[in-house]
Amino acid sequence: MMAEPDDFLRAVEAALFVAELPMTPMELRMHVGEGDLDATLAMLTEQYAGRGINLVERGGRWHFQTAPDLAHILRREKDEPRKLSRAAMETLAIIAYHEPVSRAEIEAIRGVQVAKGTLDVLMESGWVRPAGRREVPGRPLIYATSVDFLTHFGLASRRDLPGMDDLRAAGLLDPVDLALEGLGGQSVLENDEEEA
Amino acid sequence: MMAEPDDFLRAVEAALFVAELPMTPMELRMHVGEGDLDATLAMLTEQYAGRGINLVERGGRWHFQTAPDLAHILRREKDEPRKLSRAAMETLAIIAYHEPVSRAEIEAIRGVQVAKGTLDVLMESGWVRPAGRREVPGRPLIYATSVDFLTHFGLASRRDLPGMDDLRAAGLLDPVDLALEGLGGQSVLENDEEEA
Amino acid sequence: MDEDLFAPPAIFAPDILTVSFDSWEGPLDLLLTLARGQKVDLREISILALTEQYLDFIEGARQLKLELAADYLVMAAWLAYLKSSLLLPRQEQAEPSPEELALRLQLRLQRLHAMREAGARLMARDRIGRDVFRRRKPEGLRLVRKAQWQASLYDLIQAYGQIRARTQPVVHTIAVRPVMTLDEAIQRVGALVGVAIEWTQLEAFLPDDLDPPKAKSALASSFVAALELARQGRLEIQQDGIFQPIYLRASVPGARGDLL
Repeated sequence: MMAEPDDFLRAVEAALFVAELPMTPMELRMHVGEGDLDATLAMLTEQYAGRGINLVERGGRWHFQTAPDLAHILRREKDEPRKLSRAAMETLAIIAYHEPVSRAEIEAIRGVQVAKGTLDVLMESGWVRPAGRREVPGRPLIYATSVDFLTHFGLASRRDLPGMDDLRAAGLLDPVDLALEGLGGQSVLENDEEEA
Repeated sequence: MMAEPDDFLRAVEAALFVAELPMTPMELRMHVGEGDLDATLAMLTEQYAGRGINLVERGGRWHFQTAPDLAHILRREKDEPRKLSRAAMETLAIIAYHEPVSRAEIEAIRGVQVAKGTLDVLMESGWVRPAGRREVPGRPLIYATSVDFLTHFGLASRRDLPGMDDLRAAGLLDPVDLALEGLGGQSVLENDEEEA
Repeated sequence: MDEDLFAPPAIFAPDILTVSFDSWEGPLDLLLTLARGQKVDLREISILALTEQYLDFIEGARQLKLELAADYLVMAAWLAYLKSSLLLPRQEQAEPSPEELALRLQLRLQRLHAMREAGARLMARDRIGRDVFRRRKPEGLRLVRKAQWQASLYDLIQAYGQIRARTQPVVHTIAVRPVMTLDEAIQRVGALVGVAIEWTQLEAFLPDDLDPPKAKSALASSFVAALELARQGRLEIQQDGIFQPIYLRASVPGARGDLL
């Protein structure tokens, strides 16, 4: 490794190594004291890049984890995370890409009711959390993803959600009504006529 | 860190990182497969020397651990203001008014047993100190207050503690029958005389 | 494994309708599966063709007497209406236009499809515990809280007061109440009435400067003493009416009874 890591870097490295949970810079600072934490975290990230262990940031919290390509040698049978149902996966994706979102809004996209257990499973996993109420009649609960969601799926932030920019640019995250306005009532019959 | 760690080294590094217990080379090999394990362990040891995390061998088993000089950051002390429990407060009061007293004597005055933890807390607070043993059968430890006690409570000496008359005037003896005044005042007085 | 999750069920062609409708999560899901069967971008999808496919599919299911949930039939009815509207000459179309309804359906299918793909991509990421691992037994950072005990002098003396209040044996002392005994009163009234020739009010026989409680007791005792002395013939009592002042005087020998 590089010569002579300074004591502050060594302290940050050790603290992250023993930490039970990913740590915010503020939590880290409670243990390691004064120093240029941002620069140190950046330096550690760089030093560990390409190694068997990597330092990563997820939702503002930092942790060491093994490199993804080594999964096959490290995975144990009991490690397999619980498989989500298709409904749960879709619901999770809708919450993540649209958050905060109400149950009715999820149902509008999926075309079916959200089964009782689906949101429960997602909340129990710690990936989804209630995020207040929407100030519309009925004040429905709205849901959002958690920091644990980002950590679990390896996302530094919601901006890193796969395809987020493309989906937004294509208007696919807008409600149908809004998209319809944008299209100005353009006909789809053209397609059918062409085909006929 | 050093450029381009090879995949075998990365695998050993990651396997040791996630391991629940220190690993023998044989256990390691079950995960990482073929390769020059001895040389790799030696290289990792060298790469991590001087960092916040070190690779160490103990009795033929390998594991990562934080550098010994960083132990202090893993266990950080934080002062936390706490209120004394009622039992501790009462015990402290009895020691202050009657010192030196044995635990049995405190119990006789309180009319309730004194848990061992209560005296421990008072000693930890620095307000109470052991003051030798009483020369009676069993030679019980006796307790007295400390200089810290006087400092903390803003007393020049124990004589500044309000006497029974003061307590009564302040309503602190309610709802005791007035007939008690003689008894209470007397016992405090005896003590004060002893001390003098 | 995750990649296959959103592939259409292999049995969507109407001629091999051995399908259970449990395979779909409602009509929109079925429509999306059929739409993807068109193998074109969803933006290019022919809603008319899709409608035909769906209606054929439902018809096939009904011929096989498969149990169909109501919402599949509602969708079928709606699509049948949409189809006929789309085929009508344009001027006869109602509001909202069938084109708009078709476009809405297309947009919904696009959105559902986008979220389905997003979900699959999310699941395929390097996930903790499956693809990347944290330490299984981290030692943990400990924050040892050192108690900074707090207590005020008031707390201390209050505690002591409470102990004394709680633990001292309770002794009941009956206070000596300030009274004038009957014997005292007889002596006093007897002595004083000897010099009283004229009628004198009972209160005059009481000592001065008594506390109110003792004064009451003295009055009562003196009255009873007066009765006793009258019985002995040593004094006379006179009262003009109920609650009127009571007068005493030494008895005049021989005159006894004249005044009563």
